[in-house]
Amino acid sequence: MPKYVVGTVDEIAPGTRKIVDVGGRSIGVFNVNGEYFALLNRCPHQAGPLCKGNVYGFLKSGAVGEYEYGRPGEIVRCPWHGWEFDVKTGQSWFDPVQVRVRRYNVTVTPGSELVGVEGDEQIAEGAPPPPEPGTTPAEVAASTGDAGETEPGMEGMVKGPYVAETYPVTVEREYVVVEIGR
Amino acid sequence: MEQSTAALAPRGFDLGQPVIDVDIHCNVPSAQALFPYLSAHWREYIAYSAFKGPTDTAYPAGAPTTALPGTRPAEGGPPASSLALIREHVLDAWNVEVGILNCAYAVESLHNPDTAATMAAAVNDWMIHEWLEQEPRLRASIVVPSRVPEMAAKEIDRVGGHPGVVQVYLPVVSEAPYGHRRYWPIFEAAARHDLVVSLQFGGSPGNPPTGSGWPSYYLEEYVAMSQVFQTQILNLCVEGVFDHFPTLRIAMIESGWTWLPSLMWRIDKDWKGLRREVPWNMQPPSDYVRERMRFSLQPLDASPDPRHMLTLIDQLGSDDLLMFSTDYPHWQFDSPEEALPAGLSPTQRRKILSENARDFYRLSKQ
Amino acid sequence: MTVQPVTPPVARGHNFGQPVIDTDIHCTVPSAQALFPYLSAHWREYISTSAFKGPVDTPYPSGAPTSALDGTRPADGGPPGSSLQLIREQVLDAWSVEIGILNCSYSVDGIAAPDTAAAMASAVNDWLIAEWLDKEPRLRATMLVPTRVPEMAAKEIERVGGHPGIVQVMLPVVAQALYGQRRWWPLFEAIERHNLVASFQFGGASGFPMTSSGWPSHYVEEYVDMAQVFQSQLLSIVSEGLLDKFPTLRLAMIESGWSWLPGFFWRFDKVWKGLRRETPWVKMLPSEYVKERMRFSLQPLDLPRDPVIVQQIFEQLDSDTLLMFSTDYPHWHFDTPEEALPVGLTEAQRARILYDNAASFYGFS
Amino acid sequence: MVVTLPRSSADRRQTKYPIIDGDIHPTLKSPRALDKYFLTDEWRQYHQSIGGRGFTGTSVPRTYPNAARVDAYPPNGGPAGSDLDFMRLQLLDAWDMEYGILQPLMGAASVRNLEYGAALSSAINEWQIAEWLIPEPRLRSGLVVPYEDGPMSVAEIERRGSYPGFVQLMMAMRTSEPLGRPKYWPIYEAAEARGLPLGIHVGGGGGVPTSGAGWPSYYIEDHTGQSTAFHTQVSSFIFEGIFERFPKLKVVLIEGGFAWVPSLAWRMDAAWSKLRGEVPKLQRKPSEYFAEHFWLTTQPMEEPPVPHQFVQLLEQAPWLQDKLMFATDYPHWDFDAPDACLPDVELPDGFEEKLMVGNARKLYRLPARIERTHA
Amino acid sequence: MVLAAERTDVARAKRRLAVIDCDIHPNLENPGVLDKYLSKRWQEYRKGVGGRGFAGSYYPRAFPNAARTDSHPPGGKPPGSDLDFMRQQLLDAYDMDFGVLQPLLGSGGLRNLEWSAAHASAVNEWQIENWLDPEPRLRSGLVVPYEDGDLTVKEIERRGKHPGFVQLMLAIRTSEPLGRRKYWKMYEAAEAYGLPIGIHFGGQGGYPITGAGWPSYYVEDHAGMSTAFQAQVISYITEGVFEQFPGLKVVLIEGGFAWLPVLGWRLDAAWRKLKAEVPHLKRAPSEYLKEHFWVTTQPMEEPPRPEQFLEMLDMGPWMMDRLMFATDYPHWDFDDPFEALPKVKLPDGFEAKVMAENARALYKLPVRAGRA
Repeated sequence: MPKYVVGTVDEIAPGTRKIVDVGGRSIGVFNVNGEYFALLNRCPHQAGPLCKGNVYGFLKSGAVGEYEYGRPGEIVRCPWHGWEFDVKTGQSWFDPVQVRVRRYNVTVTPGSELVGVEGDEQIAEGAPPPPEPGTTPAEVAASTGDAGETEPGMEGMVKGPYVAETYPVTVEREYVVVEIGR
Repeated sequence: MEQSTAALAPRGFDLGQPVIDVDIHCNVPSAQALFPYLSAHWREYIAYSAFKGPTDTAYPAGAPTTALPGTRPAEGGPPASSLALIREHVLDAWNVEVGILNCAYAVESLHNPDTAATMAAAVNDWMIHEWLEQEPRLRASIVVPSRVPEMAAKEIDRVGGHPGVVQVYLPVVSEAPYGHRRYWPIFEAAARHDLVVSLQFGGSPGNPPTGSGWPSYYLEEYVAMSQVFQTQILNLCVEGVFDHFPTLRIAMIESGWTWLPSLMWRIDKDWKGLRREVPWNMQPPSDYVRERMRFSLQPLDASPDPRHMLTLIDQLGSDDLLMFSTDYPHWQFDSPEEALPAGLSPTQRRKILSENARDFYRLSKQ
Repeated sequence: MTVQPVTPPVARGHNFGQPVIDTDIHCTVPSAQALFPYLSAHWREYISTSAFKGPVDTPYPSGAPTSALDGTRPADGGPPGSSLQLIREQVLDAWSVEIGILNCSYSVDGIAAPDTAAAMASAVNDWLIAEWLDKEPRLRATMLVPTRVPEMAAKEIERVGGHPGIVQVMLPVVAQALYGQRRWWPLFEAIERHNLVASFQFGGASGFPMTSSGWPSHYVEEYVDMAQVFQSQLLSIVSEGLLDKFPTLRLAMIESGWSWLPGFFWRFDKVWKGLRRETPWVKMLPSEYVKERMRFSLQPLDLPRDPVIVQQIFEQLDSDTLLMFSTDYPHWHFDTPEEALPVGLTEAQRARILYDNAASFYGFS
Repeated sequence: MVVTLPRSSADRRQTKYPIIDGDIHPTLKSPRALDKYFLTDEWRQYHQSIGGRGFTGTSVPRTYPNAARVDAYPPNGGPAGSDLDFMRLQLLDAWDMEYGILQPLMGAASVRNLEYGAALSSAINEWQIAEWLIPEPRLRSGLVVPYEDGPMSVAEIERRGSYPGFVQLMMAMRTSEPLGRPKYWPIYEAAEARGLPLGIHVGGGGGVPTSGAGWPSYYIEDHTGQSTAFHTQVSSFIFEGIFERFPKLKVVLIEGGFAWVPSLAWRMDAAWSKLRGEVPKLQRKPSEYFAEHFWLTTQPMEEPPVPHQFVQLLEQAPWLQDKLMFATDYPHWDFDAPDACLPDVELPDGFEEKLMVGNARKLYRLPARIERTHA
Repeated sequence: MVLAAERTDVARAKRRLAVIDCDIHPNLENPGVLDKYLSKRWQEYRKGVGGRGFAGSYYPRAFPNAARTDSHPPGGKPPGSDLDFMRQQLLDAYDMDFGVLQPLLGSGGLRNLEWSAAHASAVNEWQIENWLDPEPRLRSGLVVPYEDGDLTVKEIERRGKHPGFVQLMLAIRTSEPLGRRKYWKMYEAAEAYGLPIGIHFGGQGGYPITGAGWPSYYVEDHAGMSTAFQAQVISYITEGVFEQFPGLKVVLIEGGFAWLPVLGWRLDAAWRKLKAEVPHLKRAPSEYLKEHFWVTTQPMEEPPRPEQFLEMLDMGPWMMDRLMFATDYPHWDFDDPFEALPKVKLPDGFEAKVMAENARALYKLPVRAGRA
């Protein structure tokens, strides 16, 4: 299960997100109150750059004229067409089962655990190619079979001089690591 | 267009006694100013959506009538958005005993009923905290979501009890005339809290401001506004509102009033022949006007011949109808001396400057 | 060149080999005098001495070919749809109607004075009960309400809504405000409480133009445009959460046409996915609300007589329960009785449309 | 707030055919950006002082500022759609477009002072030429006309109608009267004479409620209702006999969708078959005028729950295959992506190419593939 | 009947002033009467779809046809439909010099503009044949389909030269404010033909009849009409119609007049501040008001104290030359030529001008033989 370092912890402050290219994908990494979540930057509807959308609160209503507002910052709304997705699960608001965006596990890892071992090649090849343009929601949903499960943090990770794309890693800092599922 | 007002500046005038100013405008500087009074959902909605508050205004920013030069606060923001300036330009300059704030925040132009109700509530809380509680000489008219009378009544119940709140603000241009039974919940709530209901210049319900559609120019719209007031007065008189709510009082703000005698002649004449259609009208409509309605003094729309103004006041058939107003920051008179018609009797003068308003708004002697 | 106006065919019935429920039979008030037994002395005097002789607006110009089939004008000279005798012959018997629902498009909504509107609505309702329902067991009726004042409309529903023959309430689709809006809640609250159906019907005299770009020149435009007003109302009903507010409320669209529904569903469902935050109380696809809670009278078909297309539309509607048979008597929509149904219906669809859908929607046992 | 790596893989996408985008919205960098294009000082001053008084109480706040995609704001500031370079990067180059047709939405005809509306139209047209059409050869546009006044519209057509960058007139769909009414005929006469189609875009506002039953409460109603409002205009054009009077007139319906086309055609024919005595000007079935004189842009794309129902739609009105023209509506939030908006289903042969490029080339007389100005 | 006769004798004894009645309403015996003046196609149309106006704008009059209940001609014809009876009850009874007709048949308010034009032409032909030709004392307004400029100009060119027509006839409630450009073709033609624009109470334009939506009662429709007149006056002046057409004259019929002077003041006050918006105005708005508008008197202003009528004249002295008497016969709000004016000493010459001479001058009517 290949992992990619996408940035330092302080680089993605609470309430912000960072969009990165890893394993041939564009992925949005969100910091929700200190917790990190990653979604494919590609809306299942028309493949819009989902992660560039505004983040909103979760909005329900018990009755006409009532607005039950909660979980601020946990809903990302696609910049094209305004579909709402839960940053934590990738599920859409209007059809959580059928329409979801792929999510990835994110871990925070101290630099000390990342330095000094071989093996970045295998990481690159671990990544599946991005879905074809024009993929239907159903197909994307299917391809996110593992979206729900959480891989135990560091398992299967090969120690190494861990350089993902642009990241020289040093011991002193903490890093955000995204895990690309197969 | 500026040069035409260059000579002017907001100047006050000592009228020899404290006055009650029934028409001082205050403006919300920006939607952000209301954030302290809005819930998280509505703050988010305003931040992310195209909605930044009502876009319609009865007072185009660039129109000379809208603001006297010098009324724009140094810190920026629209005229009449600074308490300090209003103290300086109005309360102190005119020796104002009590001044009534009117905030023309066009919630009636918002079709989403919850947005309208929420913004109205925020404006009212803003007025209470940032104006009334800062300045004892001020009173306020509350803004209500008039499109949905039941919700408007709720808002009146929410803040109508505040001692600084003396009146309800209804824009005179409405979707239907206010006498319609649809609007009665508003009057019921106002009566319950012994508040005056005021009809004020402007309104953006979506239907045209004249009976024959949309005029081309602001000038037209501005002048034609007095016809809308006439429509509302006529309607309120015949629909039975005053009979149904025996303590209801209605103020016409910035309506003009020189046309009032001719209107009363016309209604009374028709009432004599047609009253069977509205049998609950047991007295001539003009009686309702004199007993239950009051008018802000400005704009005078004065005759070049001062005698005519006295004649008209006489034709009103009562000295109780007019209440002094500066209509700050709007440009209604060129020099403060013109704020009052010339040649009033001492009694008329006293009544117009303070007594009529004091009685009507139930203001105690300060 | 001048085109000779078309003349409508003679009213004829058809036996479908099974009893039918006709959800749209128009009956007409012959004259204000006919309502005198149901009006108080004051209103009788007002009508006799004033210019008011009943509403002047009608969605069906008396001379328009669409307004009346040939042979529907009673011998006594009254307007088509004013004689129980003829309706028995030309509708109930001719189409082997087991239950027929009367719709009286008497434009009380065009009367500005609220008390006049209320008095006329009550009179028409009492007239419907005394002179139609009490005399003909096969008939049910749509009651009128003074829509311009919803509270008064609710009162009228309280008054006669309990009558066993009254099954629904007439709401002209062209109105002063969209029916989803909160000002109408008292009206729908009363409708729901009496377990009546709210029916939106062709026409309306609100004083506002019936299109979003003002007043069209011709009746034929007005007639075609009416379908858009129904669509506006559907948008409003769902978006405003009327159906969430009143969980057992049912709505019938009478003479709305329905072949526009699929495209309308696609658009509305699509936009809801992106904009639902603005109306968070709307909890499922708009089309699902419509399929669950609304039904449509069959006529006018506005559909080619092509079995392939008919089945395509049914597939796109994704429901066999939406449509209810109607003759729309005395109006002219089809030339031969056989054309009263779309072509190429399956047996099941046919039975549902002719009887079952209306029976279960209106709760006829 | 968003940290973006240079050139994310989401930014450039491949398509099967060249693309002509029938609906792109340029906007002003700032409210004052138009001032210098007014033809007279008098109107420049008016524009700066009172400005446009429209039909108050008729606006509905969009779900996003300027109804724009939040990812469409130029990096160097300014509103979405105000920066040509960014538009190239995000749209014209990203999908390697052949042409794009501009639709400036500035309500020039929805102001009540008609003379000001005319002055505003001229300014907008000059701004389009100077800041968009000249710098970018792939762009074309609609000539903005103050359509609520016939003579003034004709004057603007005579003033700028022959500029090659303008391929149609630009009007809005919500008007003061149904568009078939005589007050608009002078415009049609001039348009027909110059072979300019009428481009009618959603929006506008003529001072009448946006539904036959008054004002809706929510943007979702306003937005969805836009497409139904087109039905009225189509039936008005047809029943008023416009196409008998102006047989060469072409009408492009922009951003109104098209799933409603068959049912409206059926309804018009049904009504006309009985009421034609009222409209003797009509020589043919309404649906024939519809099929012959109307073009429609695709965005917002119809999305039936089952993709093959899209094909059924094309069967019900086969002529649509020659009349549909692709559009993105860039930079608006309901943008359609050229490579991802069509339903995932077997489409009729040649349809996709006609839709993406062929029909627009023909209608607007655009030569195939010009040389790209920059790589 | 008898009553009218007696009244006449008393009247004759009472005064010698000439009377010109500027607002008389002729009526059709029945709707079919118009067919004679309609083409086959429009006859079909009338019987078929017929006129579609603006649904929902109906305020039932307090009396059938809004008529005096004593004005129904013998034989059950509708009020105003019988010339002899009109002569007897009005023209002879008050020994009138002239009467100006105002047929209220709604031609201008029909949505199908071609039908509106055909209807207007028919009404004009009907007027000529049944009223103007038989009765030399009668004049009338040329009915025009005013919502369409071209069709209106056509009708003016067709019949505008007939000596019986002394003005155009419009209704006060229109689809757009009357100063708007869509009406300018009409003004151009009217000015060229020297025909004043007569605008009568009523009409429908498809908008709510007030700036605040739809009222509930006829009393509001009726009393509120004066506000509709005010809005149109404002439009005429501010849109610059009189700068464009300096020879144009406008007659306001049945709108009252006490509101005129004060409206002039309000216009001036606003214009002083907003003139930059309307650079086409070369003079103060009240100047146009005084120069271009004539006003009929019915329904007469009835202030609580008669001398207030004089106060009103003092505010608008120019009205001396602009007011023209009208009865509104046969309507219920009829003004009696001998009783309508307030019982107070009026300015010298005022009565003569108002009762006849202002109208005589405006409509270029001859002095009747045998009158001083």
